[in-house]
Amino acid sequence: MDKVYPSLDAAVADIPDGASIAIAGFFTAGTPSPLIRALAKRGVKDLTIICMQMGPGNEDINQLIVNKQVKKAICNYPFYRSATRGANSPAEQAVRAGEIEMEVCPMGTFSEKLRAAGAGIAAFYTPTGVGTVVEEGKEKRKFGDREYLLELAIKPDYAFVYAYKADTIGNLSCHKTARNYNPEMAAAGRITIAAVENIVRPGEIDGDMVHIPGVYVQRVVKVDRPKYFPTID
Amino acid sequence: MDKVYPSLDAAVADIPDGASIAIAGFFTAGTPSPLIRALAKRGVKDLTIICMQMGPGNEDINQLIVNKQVKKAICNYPFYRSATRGANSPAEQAVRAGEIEMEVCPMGTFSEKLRAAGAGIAAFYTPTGVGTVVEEGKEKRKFGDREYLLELAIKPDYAFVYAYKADTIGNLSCHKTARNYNPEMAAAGRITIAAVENIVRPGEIDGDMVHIPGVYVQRVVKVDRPKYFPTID
Amino acid sequence: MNVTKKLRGLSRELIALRIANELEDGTYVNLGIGIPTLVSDWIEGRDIVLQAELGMLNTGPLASKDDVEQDLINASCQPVTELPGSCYFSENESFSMIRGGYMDTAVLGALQVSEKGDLAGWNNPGRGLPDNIGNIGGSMDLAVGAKKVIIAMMHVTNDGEYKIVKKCSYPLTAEGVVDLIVTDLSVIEVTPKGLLLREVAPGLTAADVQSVTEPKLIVSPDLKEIQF
Amino acid sequence: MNVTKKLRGLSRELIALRIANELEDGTYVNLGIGIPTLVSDWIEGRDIVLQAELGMLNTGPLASKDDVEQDLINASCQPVTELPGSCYFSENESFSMIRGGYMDTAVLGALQVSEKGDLAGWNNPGRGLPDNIGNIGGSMDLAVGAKKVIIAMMHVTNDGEYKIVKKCSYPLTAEGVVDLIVTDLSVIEVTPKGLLLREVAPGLTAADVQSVTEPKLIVSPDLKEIQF
Repeated sequence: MDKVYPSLDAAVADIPDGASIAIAGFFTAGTPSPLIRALAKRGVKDLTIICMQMGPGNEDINQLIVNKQVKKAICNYPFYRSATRGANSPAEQAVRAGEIEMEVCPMGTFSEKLRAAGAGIAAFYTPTGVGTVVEEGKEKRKFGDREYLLELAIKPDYAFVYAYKADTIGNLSCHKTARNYNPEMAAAGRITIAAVENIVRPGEIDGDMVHIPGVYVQRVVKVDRPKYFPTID
Repeated sequence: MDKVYPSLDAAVADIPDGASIAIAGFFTAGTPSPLIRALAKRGVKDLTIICMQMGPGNEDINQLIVNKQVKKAICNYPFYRSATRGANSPAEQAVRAGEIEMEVCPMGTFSEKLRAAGAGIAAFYTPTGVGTVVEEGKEKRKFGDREYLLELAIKPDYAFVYAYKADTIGNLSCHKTARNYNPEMAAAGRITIAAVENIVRPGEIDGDMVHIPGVYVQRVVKVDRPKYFPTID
Repeated sequence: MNVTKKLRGLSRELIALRIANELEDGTYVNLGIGIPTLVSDWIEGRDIVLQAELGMLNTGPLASKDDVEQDLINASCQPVTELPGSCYFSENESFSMIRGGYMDTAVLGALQVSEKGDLAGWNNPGRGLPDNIGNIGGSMDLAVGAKKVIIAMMHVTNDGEYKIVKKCSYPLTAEGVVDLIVTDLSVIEVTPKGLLLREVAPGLTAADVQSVTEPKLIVSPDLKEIQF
Repeated sequence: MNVTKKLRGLSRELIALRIANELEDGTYVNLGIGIPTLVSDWIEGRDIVLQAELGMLNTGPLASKDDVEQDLINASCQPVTELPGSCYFSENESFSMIRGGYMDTAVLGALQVSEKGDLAGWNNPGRGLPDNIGNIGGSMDLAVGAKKVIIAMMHVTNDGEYKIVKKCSYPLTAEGVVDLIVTDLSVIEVTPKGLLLREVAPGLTAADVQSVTEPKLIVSPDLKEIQF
């Protein structure tokens, strides 16, 4: 069950036009940028991308936007915090121009929708968003004395994840805050592709240190991780 | 934020009559038996216990049953597999005699109901149990072309968990299959009490090896772990 | 509906072997309690990953007495060993995997299987527990979650009653989930048109198997003896 | 509703200090972006655990340039340090904690707060994005999940408009969630009867604060100057 792919290009070679792709990473932490670049190089179109944001540490997303590869984005904190920086970003410009459809979720709801898909849960009731624009078009229901919204699972065709270390059968171990969206997106993707800094043999990661069990990961590719200097967005 | 309690008795001293208590452990793995014994010693009554089973590795539960401390049990695999051993167990006898109320959930639904409570999710739709006795009295709903049941969160007053190692601020690290129900039950309990084999200072557990973040754990107590020899139930 | 005829078929071990041969390399498999557990004896060294419900992937062979660790068991409470690449997670994560469709195959025992692939396995009314009470365990989640469900069981009960039935009389585990039934007497595939008899135990005929099976079997044009 | 009067009040740093004094030892706290982040400068050495939304507890002080790790940041994308007892988990687990009620206090910024404790903070229509589009981030989950919500903000906008209003005109983050508002000019508690003015910045009167606050304030009989 060797899941190692020889190159980034090979790892993304079958992604078709119209695919939905969850992309992990929280600003500079745990972002599988090399996979995004490989996707930009392939030039497939009409993509739906599901990612936290399209700003700091995730600037590679903008190449997809500039290439007009993206039809829709589902995010929770899509833009730069700074209105000025945002106004200069291709992603925000494309949304303003109506060139890409944008859906925004609360941050907790966003990952819970992905977690639900990976866990075979069709939908769940969360208190987040009641009384806000988030509730538009959604069922609202009382449990006990509190109101909740019904939120549906999101099942992406692919997930791009990042890990500090992988073994050849896809077990992944993450480093500090780079874990973030990676475990739940790995479980959600029908095909999950992991960009990793180190590949070791099975048995070389302590079984209690595996943050993403190999069953969720279909492809592993070694990358030289791009270095970011984190700075407030 | 020192959460270490000096004794098992002190750790369970405030549990009142009528409390609901989630008890982790999967057969011999990761069962907080010493806390169950302390509870039996206290003699509080009308308890609702939420645990996988009342058989191998969890025989201490039977002391609660014999003491008539249990009003209700919520389990997923309550009895010995062997009908003969079951017929001799106080738990099964009490259920047969109608002395304790018993609710049985599918194993995945069971922990998902606890996970939901800890995660602030009121309810969720699972495909498990459709077309079986489990669906009785529950909402059934179609998402896509598949039917799902609405299952509600279970929020216990207390959770008893077990860990191989704890630091004094409640971060817990588990060992192999002893993790099982511990993380989700720790999050679900209003008050979570951890019986642990080793207590170390903060910083002495690698932050990537913490399986149960300290925020979920209110009390930590060191125990000499009872030894079990696992054997098919 | 007591079935009078007694037929000689495969041992439990050979049922397990036939199922092992059905499993594909490169797949993830969960083995239930009973005959299914025996499948693990036949796949050592193959590229098949076993999952244990309590939270382990790459579950290894049973531990010998010296290696027993109480924190390293399978879902049947048997001490097991690690393999290279074994990893651990919570029971909740384990069932996320199961419901989420990550088990290629679940091998389960059964009390009854219907011609529509309904499975009844968790509750034997003969045990005399109160209604709706019994050991559901992971069976319902596995039955609905696994991509393929293979049933491992004896063809009839100890009392000679049908286990492959028109309609299950015992409480269901799940509706319409069974793909393949492997018994001591036969290999039967559940198809939209009904039960397809594909293989019979050495020395038996289709008529023999039909005689201990309540619903009408479709006999495969390629009917053959079970081979290993 | 342009508010003409300009009042001199606390700096952003002193707003943060006043909030730090409000936090109790032995509690878990999440600090939002903006003024709330500054609270961390005032609690070093205290028994308060900070949570970072991306998946960290016991978040330490900001890292100096030499210590920067791109995999060790806070939810504002600032490099941070570890403390003894720091631990990591997924973003999903982080929000399980938040929605599950494990944050004793969330300190958040705001664009508007209503007299009923409604909070509007995620979407400034002035930015000119399409309707319902903006950076929700973790604000909605924190607002409904935290046991106590403290707002840290300037009392009026840069243009001198009310931020404490009868009814929010900006898109809501959550309804009726705010417990305490700390501004450059005042400390105001949201009570079932309305907004209770508890403290005023040095040199100001209750009337001064009322003049820049749209809803009618209830003046505490114990009204005092903000103290540190």
